[in-house]
Amino acid sequence: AQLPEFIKHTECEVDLTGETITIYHFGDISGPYAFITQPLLAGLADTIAYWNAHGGICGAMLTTDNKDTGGNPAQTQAHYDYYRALEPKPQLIVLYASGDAELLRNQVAADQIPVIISAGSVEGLYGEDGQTPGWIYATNPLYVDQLGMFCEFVGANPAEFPDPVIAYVSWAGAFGEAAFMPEAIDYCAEQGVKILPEPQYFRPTDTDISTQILNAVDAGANIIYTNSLASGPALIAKTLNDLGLLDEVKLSGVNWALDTSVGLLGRTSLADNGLPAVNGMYGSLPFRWWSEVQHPGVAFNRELATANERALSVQNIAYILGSTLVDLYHEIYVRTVNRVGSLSAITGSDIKETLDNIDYNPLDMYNVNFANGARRSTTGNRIAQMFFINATMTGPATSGDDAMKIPNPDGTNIFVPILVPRTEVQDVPDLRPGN
Amino acid sequence: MEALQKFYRENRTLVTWLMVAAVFIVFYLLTQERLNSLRPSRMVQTTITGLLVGGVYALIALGIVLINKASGVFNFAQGYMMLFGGMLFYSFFSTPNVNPLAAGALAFGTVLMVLAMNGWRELRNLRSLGIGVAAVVVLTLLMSWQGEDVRMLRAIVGGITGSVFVGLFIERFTIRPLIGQPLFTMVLMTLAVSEILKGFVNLIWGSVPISLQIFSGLERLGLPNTIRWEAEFLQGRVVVRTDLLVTFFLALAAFVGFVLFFRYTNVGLAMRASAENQQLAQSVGLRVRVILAVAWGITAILAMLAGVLQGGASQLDLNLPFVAFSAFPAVLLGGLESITGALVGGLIIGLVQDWGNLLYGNQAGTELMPYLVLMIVLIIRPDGLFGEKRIERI
Amino acid sequence: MQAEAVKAPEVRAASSSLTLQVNNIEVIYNSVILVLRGISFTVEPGQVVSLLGPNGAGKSTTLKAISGLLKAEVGEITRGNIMWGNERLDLLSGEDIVRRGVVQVIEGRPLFRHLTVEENLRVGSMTYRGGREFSYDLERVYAYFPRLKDLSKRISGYLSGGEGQMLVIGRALMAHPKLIMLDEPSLGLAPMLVEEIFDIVRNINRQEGTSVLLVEQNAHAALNLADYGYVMENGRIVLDGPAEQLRENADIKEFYLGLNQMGERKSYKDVKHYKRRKRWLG
Amino acid sequence: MEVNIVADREKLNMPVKLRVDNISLSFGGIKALRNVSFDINEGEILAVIGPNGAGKTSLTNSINGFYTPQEGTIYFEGKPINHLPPYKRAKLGISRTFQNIALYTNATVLDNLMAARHIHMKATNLITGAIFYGVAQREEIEHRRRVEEIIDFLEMESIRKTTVGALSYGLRKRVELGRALALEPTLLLLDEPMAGMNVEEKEDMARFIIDIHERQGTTIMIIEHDIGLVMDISHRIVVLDFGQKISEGTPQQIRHDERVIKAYLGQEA
Amino acid sequence: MASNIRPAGVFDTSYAQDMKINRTRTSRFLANAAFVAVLLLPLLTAEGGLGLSVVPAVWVGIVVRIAIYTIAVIGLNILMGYTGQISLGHAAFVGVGAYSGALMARLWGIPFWIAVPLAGLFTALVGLLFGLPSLRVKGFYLAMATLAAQFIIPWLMRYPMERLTNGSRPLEVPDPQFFGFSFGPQVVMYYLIIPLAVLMAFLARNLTRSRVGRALISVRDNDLAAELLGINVFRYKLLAFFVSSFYAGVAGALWAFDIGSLSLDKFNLALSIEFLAMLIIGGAGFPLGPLFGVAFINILRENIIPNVVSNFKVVLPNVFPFIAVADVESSLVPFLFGLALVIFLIVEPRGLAYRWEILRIAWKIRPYAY
Ligand SMILES: Nc1ncnc2c1ncn2[C@@H]1O[C@H](COP(=O)(O)OP(=O)(O)OP(=O)(O)O)[C@@H](O)[C@H]1O
Ligand SMILES: Nc1ncnc2c1ncn2[C@@H]1O[C@H](COP(=O)(O)OP(=O)(O)OP(=O)(O)O)[C@@H](O)[C@H]1O
Ligand SMILES: [Mg+2]
Ligand SMILES: [Mg+2]
Repeated sequence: AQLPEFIKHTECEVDLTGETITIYHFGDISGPYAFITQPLLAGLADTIAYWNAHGGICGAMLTTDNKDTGGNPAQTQAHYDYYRALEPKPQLIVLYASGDAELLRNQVAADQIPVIISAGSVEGLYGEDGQTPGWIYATNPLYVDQLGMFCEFVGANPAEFPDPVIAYVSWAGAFGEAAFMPEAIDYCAEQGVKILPEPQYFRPTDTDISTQILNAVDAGANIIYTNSLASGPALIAKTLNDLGLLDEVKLSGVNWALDTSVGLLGRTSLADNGLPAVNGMYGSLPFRWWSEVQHPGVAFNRELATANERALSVQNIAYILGSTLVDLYHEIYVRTVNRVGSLSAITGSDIKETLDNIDYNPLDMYNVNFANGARRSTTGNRIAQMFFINATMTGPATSGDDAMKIPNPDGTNIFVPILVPRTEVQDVPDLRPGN
Repeated sequence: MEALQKFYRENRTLVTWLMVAAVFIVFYLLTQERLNSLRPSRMVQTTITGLLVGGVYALIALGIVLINKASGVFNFAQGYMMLFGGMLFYSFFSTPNVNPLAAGALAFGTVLMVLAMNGWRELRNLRSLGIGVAAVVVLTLLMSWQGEDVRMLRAIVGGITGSVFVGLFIERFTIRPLIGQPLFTMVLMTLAVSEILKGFVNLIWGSVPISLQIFSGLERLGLPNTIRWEAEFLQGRVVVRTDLLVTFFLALAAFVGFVLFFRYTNVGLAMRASAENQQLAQSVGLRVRVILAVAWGITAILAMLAGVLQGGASQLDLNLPFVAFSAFPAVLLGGLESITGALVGGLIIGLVQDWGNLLYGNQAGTELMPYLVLMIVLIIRPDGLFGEKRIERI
Repeated sequence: MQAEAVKAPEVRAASSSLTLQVNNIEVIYNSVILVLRGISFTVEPGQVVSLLGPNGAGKSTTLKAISGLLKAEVGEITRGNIMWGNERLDLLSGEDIVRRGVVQVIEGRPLFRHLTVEENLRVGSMTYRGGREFSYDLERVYAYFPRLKDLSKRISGYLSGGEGQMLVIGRALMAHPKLIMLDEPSLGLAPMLVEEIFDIVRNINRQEGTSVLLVEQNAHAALNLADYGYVMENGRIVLDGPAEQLRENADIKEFYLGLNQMGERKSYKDVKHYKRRKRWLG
Repeated sequence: MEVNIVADREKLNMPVKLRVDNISLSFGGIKALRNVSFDINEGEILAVIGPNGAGKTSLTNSINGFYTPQEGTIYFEGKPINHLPPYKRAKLGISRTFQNIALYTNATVLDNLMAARHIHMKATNLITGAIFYGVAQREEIEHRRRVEEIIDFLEMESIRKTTVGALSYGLRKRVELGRALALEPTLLLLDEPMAGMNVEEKEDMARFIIDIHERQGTTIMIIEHDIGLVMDISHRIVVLDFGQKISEGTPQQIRHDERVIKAYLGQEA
Repeated sequence: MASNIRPAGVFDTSYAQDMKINRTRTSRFLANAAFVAVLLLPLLTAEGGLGLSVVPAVWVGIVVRIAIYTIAVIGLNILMGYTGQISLGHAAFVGVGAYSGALMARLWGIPFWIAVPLAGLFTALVGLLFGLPSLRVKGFYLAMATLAAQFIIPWLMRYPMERLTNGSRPLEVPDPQFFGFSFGPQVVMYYLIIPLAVLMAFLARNLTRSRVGRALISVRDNDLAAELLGINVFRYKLLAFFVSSFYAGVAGALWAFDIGSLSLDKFNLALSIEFLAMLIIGGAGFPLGPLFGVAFINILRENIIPNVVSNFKVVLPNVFPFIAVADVESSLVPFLFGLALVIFLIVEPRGLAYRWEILRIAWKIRPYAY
């Protein structure tokens, strides 16, 4: 069996038939990030099955070894201790949460285990001073850089955003607070965008956040930026809708915010035009997305998801991350094996060497380039908007009447979200401290 | 130090009130600026939202108080019972055709647990067996009633049946064996039960958030999503969410129901007696096990109600139980034994949270203020606002 | 107020025709401490039976074994059985035993401390099916213990020792027992009340036909009241007989009635140390 | 009545150990004590009797500092002690037993008694206690010896290591007495120490009390309902009724006091 | 309250004998053997100097963690087991210790061997503050007051003190240095932490069997009587909070230096609950309780449950089609953990240490049953 044409791997020079390569990964599967991590696992599982059916990595079969932290850092530590004590020691580990990366940063460096993480906070990747790269690499642009790029976009579109003032309304915690850094505030000010000095935080379990939203609005905000996902952006949109502020305040967020889950959870808070209140939300889109059907990588993912009967809620951003991760693994291992000569001889630092020189597009969905200097996260990003598809599936719906509505057993309608890029892929600014 | 201690002993009330006054003055000074710059609409809005959100806390608190009244145990599992009830409700709510076999099994389990409340020997009683069989049949029919229109009814029956089952199950197999053991063994037991419930819910319903659309029917009843109120003096708009309003009134209704229940039956008295001293209660002939079982059954229903309302107003996911951490201070604030206390405590915590967020930001309202207020109240009233006074007699 | 002065309630179902039979029971605490080593006795219907014995003899344990309270105290009946009529009490749970009409007044006056006096009484009456007569029963108890009436709205946790004792007895009466087991009813009561208590017990026994099993350190009063008596020591019954007979027994006279050889009360001041030796050796 | 006391004291030529001066105590509307005054002389055994709820325990509690009388003063060895917290009064040498047994249920008899040595074991503190060897151990052994003496005296050898929770009512009463003695008090307050005992055991207890009194010269205040016993062992008796002192005097005087007979003794006496 | 019932049957003939920690030769031998075994452990791993590979290296980490947890739980034992004050905020105090230790090293360059006890003292003071309500607040109300610590302290560290603590972001801890000698490698930390843990346990044991300990037990069993019999109850409650937080602080600081990076989320309620579980499973009020509990829960969590789960992973979704594979792992871990606790509490509510005592006595008085 052959992999599709568009996947261009380095040629194998060593035959690994009969061996196995394990993808070690652990993170919060059952806690607040479940909406993201569950599809991630699905994407991994589907793609691994596919890969193994198509020759594996140079003949080596892929397996996974994973654990759940439930969002509890004590568990993170316990699981890490388990992994680092394995024999042979893992050569590469995948993590999901910024908090976990920050916690383990020094330890993985001491144990010489490189880590790939989908999220990215400055501290996890570069330490407190923002200048010391560790052993952690991110497949997303840094959160603070994403905010910077959004400001660029806002500053460049004064007609759409007159007198822009951004309020940072987000979940509390490592992930939620990650983008709110002085560097971002300064950079945005340079772009002519003001960020309110007082961030507003809420918890994933909060029922009502009208106080936080009104605080932001009273302070003059006309844009809300959020570093939350799934229910987070949906709740902000609902609150804006309830308060009748949908027209005055625009909603935007991190790459996780532009996601199917938000569309699904936000389906019942309908604005006056009959569409969910999240309609029109801005955000980062560093990957190709499901609605770009012509793209071969997206098509590949679609086929995979369909073949495995994945629900609509699973066909989201994290599924894509899972599938591309497997492809990235393939490339990393082929390159390293080619250089080292055998699978058993590979160490963590060999993998690190490969990562330090890599420039590759996993499934052609985004670019991973750590060869260009000291940056340890991807840099390509687009600003996009979330809309809902119309009944004829030709484009965004303009109102509830022409939208495609799938009836749900609970009596509501599901609207199908689509993402519309507003910019071309471009590099995010580098807003690490000390730059 | 000695002199200080002596002074404190002699002027305890004075010192306490001075401290409280100091807290209030600091509070005022800290917030004066912010308060003055607020539009009246914000204050009204925050007060209303706070009260409404407090309704759910009150409901959770009510369940905890009930268990405590009946057994002297603080039920830390309340949050997870909420989650479980909510999920169960969701299953019946969003599945148009429930498998009659599953419904039958659930009904059977519940009826069995109810019959065996006081011991399995009751099953030998033919009369109660007959009633039991009839109950199983009726419940099964109700729960597997097909169709979209009876969704609500089906869900209510199913949710209650399932919750009662779980409540009685917990009581029977985890609480009852520990009768007479130290307090914190019981505390740990309820925490262990939480873990089991969490794992179980995760296993059956997965960990991806579920949106429970119970309030989507409001629109069809002609109720708007929000009620908006604009007036001159408000200098702005006040918005009331209908779903929260409904939640609030249901909580109130539950409260009134309880007050009446305890007023017109002896059960309340029996509960208090057996909570205080189970052994003694047994020795005067109270059926402590039945009392305990009834309390857990009712509490499970209350938890389900809270779970459904909270889940409906936000969403159902594994984080839902954390709402209970706002209800815990509410329970203690109101007083562990007091139903009124649960209501008042819930509302106060709701208010405090929202006002805290209004005045301070930085999560101060949600995380800090409830417990800070609790500490202050406990220093003045060690038994909460309406709690029974601890009897110190030697 | 004298008990006789109370208008006698009509004789109701409370009067019992059942016999309590304790057959050779053995009780072990914590599965290690053997406390009762084969105790047998009988309480005929309408009889007053008194159990005497030194501290730690196992009197309370015997009562707990009958009333089923033992189970809650990690105690266990390992041999023998307890019959109430034709039913085996040792197989029933504590609350069922109460519902059969066998009620124990526990020593140490345990109260529902957070409840008021009246609520305590109300709890006591809950198992009695004819519960509509609550206010009548309440009046009856108040008539026995007028002090309780004054205190009826007080939180019982604050009662004085003796007041608590009255309440405990009153609470047991509310359940209309067929067999009432009193564990040291006179404990902590003022002399006047001690007499009254025994009057009350006699009253209940005579007028309502309630059987009485009495554990009492005031042997004088106990033997005056009882029809039959048993003396326990170290988990065994060492002496038994009709009350009149026991009263005449020399040992009983010395150790339980505090009379000297002449039958006069001796002074506590004159107690000599030889007693210690005697006990040690004996 | 006042005159009587003074005369008595002069006769016995004993200083006042504890003076209760006009104390009143109420709980909300409930008056537990009303203007009660009396003295306990050094080295005497004073009995306090009265009907149930008369305020005897409340009186003990007030002397002990558990209750704070709203009015009046309590002098111990001539000094007012009203302002002292309970534990300091214990340090002065006031010790007691409780009517409703209040032992440390989950500790052994030995530990109960050792815990009462607390106020005398001054050398052991957080640090020496943690190091243990040396100072603390020496002290431990020394005080253990004293406790063993008490155990010996009260004939509790066989239950030394038994957890108090497993003892019968009567034995617990005895442990309570032991614990009170372990404080080495100069004033011992006994609240119904013989409730629930048969005559033989009461005799034992009476002997213990008399022994304590004779050997150590401890001043004792005893509350007891067994009037015969009270008459036998006490030097003087104070009678309370409804929170008021209705009589005071020698056993002989009390036995024939009309008011006492009416309120307390009944026709028996 | 927690029980300290010691089964009958221990007889001694002199005070000195009564006072020994290890009463018999066997138990002394066992204790010494265990200590030596623990000391030798790192040498037997692949990373040890001897080049042996008898023990998996992961055990070094596990034992260190057990030691650190044990120190923390000993603190909790003093507060709960001996003094009877329920605490649901112990993790917050461990957090205070960790952060204060780390900050001392970061800000002022205090060497870690001074920073650890100082952090303990500082935490003890903070604990004292939260112990103040214990004067009047009791039972569950006090449990809530300590739960308040679990919310208030992290909040304070997260927002108002963000400058110092980095708020929600991690805080790096400098490598422990001892006169210029780095303690980076885990093995070195091992030889530092283990003896320290033994010492701390020893001190706690002594404290609890001395005058202070008996005062604490009196407070637990009957605070009213204790006050009337010469024990300054408030002082001892505060003392219990003080000592307990001191232990928590030392544990936290050790943890900080051992791991090298701190995050606030770590010291959350879940950890407090875990401490509680460890104490009760081990046996509250028994000197050996903390060690038993910590070891048991660690082994349960890290060895037993993962093994069971990996077996179920394949089976469950096959049997029940509605169960997703991805959920099995995340759901079975709490489920089994909870189940184990429930079963344990029902079978032995007084904890392992209680069972241990009974076994010991049964062994000694064999062949008699009673
Ligand atoms: N829960 C228990 N666990 C262990 N032993 C017990 C328990 N309760 C009582 N005992 C023991 O059983 C024996 C008998 O106790 P019991 O209370 O029956 O005595 P009693 O005759 O009522 O004495 P008293 O007159 O002092 O009340 C005593 O030696 C006591 O130590
Ligand atoms: N803390 C309190 N709160 C309210 N009332 C109290 C309190 N303490 C005692 N009392 C009341 O004060 C009165 C006197 O009680 P006290 O215990 O002193 O009586 P006593 O003389 O010891 O009686 P007894 O012989 O029955 O033990 C009683 O009526 C009691 O109910
Ligand atoms: Mg007894
Ligand atoms: Mg009294």
